[in-house]
Amino acid sequence: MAILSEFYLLLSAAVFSIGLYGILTRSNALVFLMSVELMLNAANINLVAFSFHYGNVTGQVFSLFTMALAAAEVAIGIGIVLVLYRNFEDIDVTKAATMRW
Amino acid sequence: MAIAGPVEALMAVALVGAFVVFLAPDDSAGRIATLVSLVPVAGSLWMYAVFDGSGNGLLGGDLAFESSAAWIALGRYEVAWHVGLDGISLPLLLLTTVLTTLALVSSWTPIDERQSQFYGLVLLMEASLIGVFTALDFFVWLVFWEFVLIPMYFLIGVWGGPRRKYAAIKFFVYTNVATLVMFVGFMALVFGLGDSVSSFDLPAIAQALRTPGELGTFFGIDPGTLRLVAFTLMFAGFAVKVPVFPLHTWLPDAHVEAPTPVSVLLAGVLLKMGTYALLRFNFTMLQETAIANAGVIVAFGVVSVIYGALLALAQQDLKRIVAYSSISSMGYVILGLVAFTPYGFGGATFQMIAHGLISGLLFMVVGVIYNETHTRMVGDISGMADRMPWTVGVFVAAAFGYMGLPLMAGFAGEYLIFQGAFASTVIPAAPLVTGVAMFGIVIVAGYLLWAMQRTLFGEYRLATDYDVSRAPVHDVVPLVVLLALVVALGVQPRLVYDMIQDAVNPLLHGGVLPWW
Amino acid sequence: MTTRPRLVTDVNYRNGAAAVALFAVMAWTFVTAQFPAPLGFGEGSITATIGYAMFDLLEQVPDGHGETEGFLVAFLVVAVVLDAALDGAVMLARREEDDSVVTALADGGRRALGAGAADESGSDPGDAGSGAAGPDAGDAGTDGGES
Amino acid sequence: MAGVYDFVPAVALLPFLAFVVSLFAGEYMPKRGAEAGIIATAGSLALSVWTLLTVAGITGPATSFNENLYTWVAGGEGAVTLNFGILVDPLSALMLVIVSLIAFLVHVFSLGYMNDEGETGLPRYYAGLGLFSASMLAFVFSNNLLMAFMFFELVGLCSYLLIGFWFREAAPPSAAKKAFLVTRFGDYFFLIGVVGVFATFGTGLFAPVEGAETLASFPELAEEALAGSAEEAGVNTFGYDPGTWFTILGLLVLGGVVGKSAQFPLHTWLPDAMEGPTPVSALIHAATMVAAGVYLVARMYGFYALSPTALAVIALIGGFTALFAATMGVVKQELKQVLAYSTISQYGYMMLALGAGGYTAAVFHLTTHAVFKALLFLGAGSVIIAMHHEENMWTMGGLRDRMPVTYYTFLSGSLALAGIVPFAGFWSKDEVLFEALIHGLGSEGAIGTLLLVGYAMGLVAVFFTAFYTFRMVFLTFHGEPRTDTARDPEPVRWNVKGPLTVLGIGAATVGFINMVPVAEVTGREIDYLHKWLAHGDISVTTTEHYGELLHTFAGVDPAELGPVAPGAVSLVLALAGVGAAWKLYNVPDPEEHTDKLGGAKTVLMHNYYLDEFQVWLATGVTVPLARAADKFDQGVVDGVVNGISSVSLFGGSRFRRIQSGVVTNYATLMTLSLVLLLVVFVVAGGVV
Repeated sequence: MAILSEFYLLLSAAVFSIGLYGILTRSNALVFLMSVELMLNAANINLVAFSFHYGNVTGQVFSLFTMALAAAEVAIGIGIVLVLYRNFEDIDVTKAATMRW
Repeated sequence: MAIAGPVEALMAVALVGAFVVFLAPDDSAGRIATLVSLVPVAGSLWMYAVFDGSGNGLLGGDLAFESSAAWIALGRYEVAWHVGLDGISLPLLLLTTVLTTLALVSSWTPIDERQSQFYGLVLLMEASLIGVFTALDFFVWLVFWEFVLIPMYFLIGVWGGPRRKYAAIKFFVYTNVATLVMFVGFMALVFGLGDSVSSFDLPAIAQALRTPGELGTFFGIDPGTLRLVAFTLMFAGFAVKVPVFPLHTWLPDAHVEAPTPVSVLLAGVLLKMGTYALLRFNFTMLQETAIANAGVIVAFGVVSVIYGALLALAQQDLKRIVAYSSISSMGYVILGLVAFTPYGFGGATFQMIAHGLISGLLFMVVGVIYNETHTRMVGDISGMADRMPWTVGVFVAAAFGYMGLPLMAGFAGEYLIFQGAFASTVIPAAPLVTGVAMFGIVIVAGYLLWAMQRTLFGEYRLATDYDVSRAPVHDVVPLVVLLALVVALGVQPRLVYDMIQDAVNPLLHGGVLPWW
Repeated sequence: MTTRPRLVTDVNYRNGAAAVALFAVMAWTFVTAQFPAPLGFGEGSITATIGYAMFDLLEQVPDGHGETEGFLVAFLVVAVVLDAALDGAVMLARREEDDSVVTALADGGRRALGAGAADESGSDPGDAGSGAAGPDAGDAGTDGGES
Repeated sequence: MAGVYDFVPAVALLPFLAFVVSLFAGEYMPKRGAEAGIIATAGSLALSVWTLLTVAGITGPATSFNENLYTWVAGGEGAVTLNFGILVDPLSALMLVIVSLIAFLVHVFSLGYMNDEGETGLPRYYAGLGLFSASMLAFVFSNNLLMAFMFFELVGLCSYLLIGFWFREAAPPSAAKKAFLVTRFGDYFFLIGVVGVFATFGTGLFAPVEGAETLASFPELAEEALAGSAEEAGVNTFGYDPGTWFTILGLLVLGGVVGKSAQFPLHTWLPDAMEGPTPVSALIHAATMVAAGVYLVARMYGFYALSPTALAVIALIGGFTALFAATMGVVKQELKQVLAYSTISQYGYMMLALGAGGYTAAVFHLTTHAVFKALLFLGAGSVIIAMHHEENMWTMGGLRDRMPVTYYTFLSGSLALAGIVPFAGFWSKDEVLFEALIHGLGSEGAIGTLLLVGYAMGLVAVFFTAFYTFRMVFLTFHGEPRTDTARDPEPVRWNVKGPLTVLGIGAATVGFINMVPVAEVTGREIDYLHKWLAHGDISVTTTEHYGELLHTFAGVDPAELGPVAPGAVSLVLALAGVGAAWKLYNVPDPEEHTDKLGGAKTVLMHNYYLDEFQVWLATGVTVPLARAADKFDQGVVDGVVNGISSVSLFGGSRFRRIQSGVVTNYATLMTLSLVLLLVVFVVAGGVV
């Protein structure tokens, strides 16, 4: 007996909400990055779950792509965090309030 | 039917001229613009001379200088470039071209900065005004209708008085919202017509609306209610432009802040867009509704007449006086339109022309005095007749023209409206209502005579430190030309009245109405 | 300053409530939803199928091993993107000897160009950036009003 | 048919040409434009006399003319056509001669009054006179109500321009404004009347136009409608009973008459109008423009004769105005003011006559009054020249010996005004009163009584008229000079004396055209004016026809009574008035006896406070109303507009706070929105 899709969805919703919670409550850029990762992975869970649900492997392929893109995003993200720190001596996202200074 | 004709040529001249003037040096911009604008004047006079249209343009009459070209498709509606002239639009076209040229000449003195932009914008406005009075496709018409606002906004906002920004924004937003309201009303009608029409062609829509049973339901609204809703929305939208009480408050502000030549165009031509649209849309397409609600509509007209006149009586600023009295005069037009008699429609249309010329003249002459004295307040000036005899002479003539002195255009317009309204079978208690509205002629005499007594006569006195001398020739020439036109139209209204009458007569026939 | 982790004190719980609300709604939806039983993949290696799919070798996938389609182009595009991201990360992270790249991005080159003049006026060039940005940031923060 | 009638338009066009020439070229003419006016009015006079003679059948066979010459507006499709046309019948021919004669004399007199006094702005003055003459003459020969209204208004404009001629002073512009405004108020009703007449009858013709098809006149149509049914006559009475509706229309038109002819309660402008140059007062405010109102009633008498109510109103207004104005004339100190009130009073007599069915009497009085009142004003002008523009009679005295021509002509005019036999005014005023009396006695019902009331007021006014007239004569010319100026007055030239002499002779003799009592006594047919107006080609504008109408529709009939006894009564009253004035003022050093009137004098000097009342109407009622409207407009109407805009501005400033620039906040909003959206989906069952 396979696990029902509802529980996958529940898990994904939980992960997504945790990530979202992190973004909404914190102002640390690194925490932001990590939270975004959580949300991306919540999406991955869904992809995989529905792949299983419909018996279609495409979802799983896509989750792999997502991971790759998440990696790319993290790479750029960390780079930006570095620059941020260098210019503001801090990685608080609310401090960088102007686009040009 | 040609793809392009003289109408397009006039527009093109004004449009190209506008961009040429934009690039011209400031010193010569005024002259160049005036020269350019003489081409539309000559063109429209030529069109007047060879005019061969007959009947009402929207109701299957023969249009003159008609041209049409398929343009774009919006959904299942074809949008076509369609312009043409009938007996209603040709006089208004003439009014536009003539008044623009005169306003340009009268700008030579007061406009002393950014001339090339000023004159370019005026020409741009002329081009779009020509479009408003000639377009026969709703979409094309709407584009011009809206485009008029843009030059006007800048003309008030850049060259205006101290509160120019407030006035310009108020003008723009007010009239723009009005357009939105009107647009909703009209589109409801178009959609309500369903498959009967497949284009925004105004004649087609007008004739469909006048055919009983063509209008279907739209959005669950039955045809009768749909007519009423659309009529109300369009009336409200156009009433802002006219302007009709209580939607008039943008007008005094705009007039007071606008430089004089712009006021001339605003009062002379832009207000006529409102009444022109009312005639073309509400009173041509939805006659049934207009007749059923004549009592309400006429109340708006009569209240505008009396209320505007009373307000004019309370003003100190000469331009404000003329502005409020414009509200009063345009109220007569509403009265004439709703009468549904030959003289009612004819007189209302004639009054548009007459008021355009006379209010333009009065604004211009106030402007000439302002150029010399730099004040327009009644209390600041006294005895101007001493220093500027000819200008004051024109002022007196213009003021009497405004009061409806016989043998001047204003009397002809007002008299015909009264004649039409008095005999109306549509207006409830027509003789009484007309009588009440006519009291406006007493009040208008009151405030103009009062203002003249205070400013023109008596001992010479001026509160500002300026040397008052006789106005330069180029300031006086437009006044004289306008005065001559006013007198000519008063002595012989048939110069334009015959074609107007020919164009409005079909409004009283056929359609959903029985001919009475 | 950030040498060791500290307990955050400025956590915005009000915003967090939004996330909790979202979870509540989603959870309630999922719990109440009725799903048919999952179809599953049947027999065979899913990993192999994925591999074939990525390289457009779908004819090699045995029947009944889950449906899929070819992703070669996507795979290549993702590869390129990942590479570009790595390059970008490296570029952003690199500390230039003359600071020119980083400062050009960061302060519009003001620090590099105005170095000489700043010395004469005696102000600390290091403060120019943060000093100018600080009040702005503070304004923006108070404007926010939400936090 | 080339004849004099082809030239009738020129009667008005010549002065119009003079207007144009004076206005634009007057500056370069030796007399500053007077030449143009004099030549033009002389031409008009000649043409008018020719017309009169032709109408009399002396110089041509066609004794009347009525044609539309010019289409002003053609409505088509069942709408009425508005034409300009010319109507020449005995009445208009007579009036043309009167107007052009007075205009001509006034132009000549102006040479002395304006040019010789070195006034500036003369081209404007002569242009105004020319335009006035043109408008008035065109008004006289109008053949329909609309054209009449148009020139009626232009006459008002000229009056404004000429009263305000000395615009640099404070009073004349104010008086000009008042004159135009008050008459405009009357014209408002007139205009409604015009519109109403056109809407009712589809025509405004005074008399039928014969042509390919005869165009009926509106009095005829009204007559038909009253005799038969309104539908048959093609008359739309707007749901009223024809009689009632015609009365309403008649009274509306009467509004214009009351304004222009300065009848109570719209008479207040006329005394103020004396601020204008004296020749203007003579031309406009005595002899012609004010006559326009009365002339209009006479012109459409066939319409008024149908309505007993309208007739009674006319008679009562006339009788009351005659008495009312005469009492105010008694206390005035300025020469021209006395004359102004006498003008109002005399036009009251004409109205009384018209209301009482004495059409001929009214026209007769109109004629004689035009002559003697123009004379009196020009005489007053002569005195004013002599007195260096001092008008107060108490500074004059003893001018009799120093300016004999002025004195004797003025005396002739005064005797005529007072109604002393055999001067012109006696015959005409006597006939007015006689007609009022016999119709009052002869008519049944209320109208008879009302006419008798009018007669009584007119009779009392005779005494006052004679009194104030001779008070004026004695104060000005008799006694001892009271100031240095009066001792050594400035001499006047031929251009003043000439017109005075012509009019002085006229004032003594014009009455002979209609000596009814003499005709009655001697049995000789010398009542020429009666005969002149009784017959004519156009039968509907003859007194014979009016008599029938009055009898049939208004129930106004004359009683059998000889003219001699009533004439004697009014003559006795007039002589009593002269005697009283003689007693009080023909002394070397007269006193201000009016002081004895006490409070009554104050009331009379203030013209019964009617001016105050009208000023209060303007400044106490209308202006506050306008202010209130302005406040309402600025506060409420514009307030709503600005309120809407401030609501959106306020809303905008609130919503702007959401745009904090902090990504977290945006994310929160997005989240919340998503939650909301999901809830909505769930609640709506996933189907929207």
